[in-house]
Amino acid sequence: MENKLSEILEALLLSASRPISIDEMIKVFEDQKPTKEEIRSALNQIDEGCIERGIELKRVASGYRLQVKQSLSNYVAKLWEERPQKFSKATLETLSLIAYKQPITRGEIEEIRGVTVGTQLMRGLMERGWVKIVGQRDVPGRPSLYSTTKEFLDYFGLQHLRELPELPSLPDLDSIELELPIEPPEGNENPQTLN
Amino acid sequence: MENKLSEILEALLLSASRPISIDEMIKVFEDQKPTKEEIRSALNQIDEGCIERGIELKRVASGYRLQVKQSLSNYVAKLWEERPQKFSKATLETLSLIAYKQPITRGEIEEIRGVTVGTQLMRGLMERGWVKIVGQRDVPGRPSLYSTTKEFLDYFGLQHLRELPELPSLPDLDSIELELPIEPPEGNENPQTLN
Amino acid sequence: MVDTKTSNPQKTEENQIYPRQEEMFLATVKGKETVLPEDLYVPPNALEVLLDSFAGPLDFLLYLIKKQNLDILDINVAKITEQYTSYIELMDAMQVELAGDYLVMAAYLAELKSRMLLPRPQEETEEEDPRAELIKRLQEYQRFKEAAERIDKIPRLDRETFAANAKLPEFTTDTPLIDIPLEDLTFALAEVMRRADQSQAHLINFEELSTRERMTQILERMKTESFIEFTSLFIAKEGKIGVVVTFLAILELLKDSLIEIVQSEEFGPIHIKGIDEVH
Repeated sequence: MENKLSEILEALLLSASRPISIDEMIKVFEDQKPTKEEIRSALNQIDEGCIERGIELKRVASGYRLQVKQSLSNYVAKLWEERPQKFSKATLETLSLIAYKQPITRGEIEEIRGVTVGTQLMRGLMERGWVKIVGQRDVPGRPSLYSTTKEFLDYFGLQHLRELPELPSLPDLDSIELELPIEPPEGNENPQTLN
Repeated sequence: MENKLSEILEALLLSASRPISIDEMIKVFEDQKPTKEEIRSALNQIDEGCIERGIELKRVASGYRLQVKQSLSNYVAKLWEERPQKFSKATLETLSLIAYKQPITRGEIEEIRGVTVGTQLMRGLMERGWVKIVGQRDVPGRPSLYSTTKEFLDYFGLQHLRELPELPSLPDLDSIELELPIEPPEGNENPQTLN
Repeated sequence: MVDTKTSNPQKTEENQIYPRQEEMFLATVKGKETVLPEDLYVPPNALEVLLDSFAGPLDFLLYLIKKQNLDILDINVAKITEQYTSYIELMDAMQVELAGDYLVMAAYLAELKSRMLLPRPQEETEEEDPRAELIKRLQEYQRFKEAAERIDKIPRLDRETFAANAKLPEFTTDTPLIDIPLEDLTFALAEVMRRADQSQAHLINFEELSTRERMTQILERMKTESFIEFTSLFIAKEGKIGVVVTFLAILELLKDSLIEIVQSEEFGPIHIKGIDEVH
């Protein structure tokens, strides 16, 4: 193998914005697939190398991830404060599509918006805590499905998604509503606690 | 200082999801601000440490970023969920006209391309942050002048406009000039000052 | 260029200057057969993808010139004009909606052709070659067409270059967040939908948001429990509507192939599970 296993794994861990399982790591290799043990030992190597670095390897339920050391959080927070908190039209549109159409993939968002959605934009929404990955669509490429979070609802002072404002009338809305099987009436005396 | 400078900088680079400049790095420190030289030497240290790692330090237009080593990108691409959207010919041609001939108006782009440039296309380029309006040409209608941004260079991993691939020269220009009278198209002939 | 999308034997044509193409039956339009003009080298199946594969009339002209193996400097305006117009006519006959730019170019070429036909004083022939402008335009366009192709090859973010990011540590900032009024979110979506509607490509069904919310909740639960008993998804205190919402959410997830419904034995408990557990 030309590249060291630990190098490849570090590249994988730092390029995905979610934890990666050992199975997923193995899948990336075409031939000469490493064994689980080899992966584990390479992960150990990465872990040891982190002592002198700003990051550390963490094992979580769905796999491994590299994260910035908690002891450095002050610096990161500062960087965050310096960063202008601007919400572009693109961000708002993306956020609204996720809110109203969740769970939705990035590709689907792009298709509707007609423009590409940058990784940075998606990461921004996730770092902000408003959007999270809830699964992967079972199609080639296994694209991540995005949904809004509780923090998103909190921020906008909502308890439930259904409290989002109704969309301004769209030409097709009426016909669509006819197709909907059941429309729970608002203000029903049997309030749904969907939480 | 408790934490090594290089550790802190690595943490910043890996948490920003955008390139960061040396000035931004310095701002993060409250007291005992490191000098630019100290920052540079710590960045060098990170860079050297990358030899055995899956990532590399890259300098782009708006600062530094850590990125997956080019040689490992095919592993990462496999993990990547969705194929990145391809740019249409129209987008690429418009983008390259703006890049090489900036500042340029939409009318001038249309003249060279021989097609109407859709509002959607320009909007998409601006939304991605690759193109911005830098002024108005002082002619009737005061059309907007477009230029590329630092983010555009960042996206393509460049520091300066002059690193763009060379613009193909007009083939056989001399021989045509002998044969044909050349009418200088408005202000198009003067050499571009690419920063 | 369009080569990937066309299957005609272009390679054999490429070396000939004026290859002749058999007349081809294309389609029946308005009751009469449409045929491809003899010297039009555009493969018939390229017609449908024309608007997608060419960046505009100049791009298309360059293609025609290249097909004739000619240098831009040697173009025969009359010939090119004929080809170009027959192509445009064909598109018209096939009721392919043509961008106005192609028609503008057709008019321009026709005018050029007629100027070429006008007798010119001999000594000024060179000076007044009406082709000059067209040639300049083609050359200028070609430069940027090539530049665009070169730019397309530069390694770019998310395609060849992947930025490295680690998970952020926990932290709080005291920077006040910018307020986004809730309506802005709705307006933003309305705006997207309006645009999507204009390009008439998508029709979005707006299911009840509570169903969407429930879908998200089920997916979340499946992150920790990969196997969930069907009945445990229903919460009695939510009442009938809660049951319906949950049921709709399950159907929706099933439709999207995000879950599977399994039953290990007849009349046994029904379980839902993820399609592919990554663990």
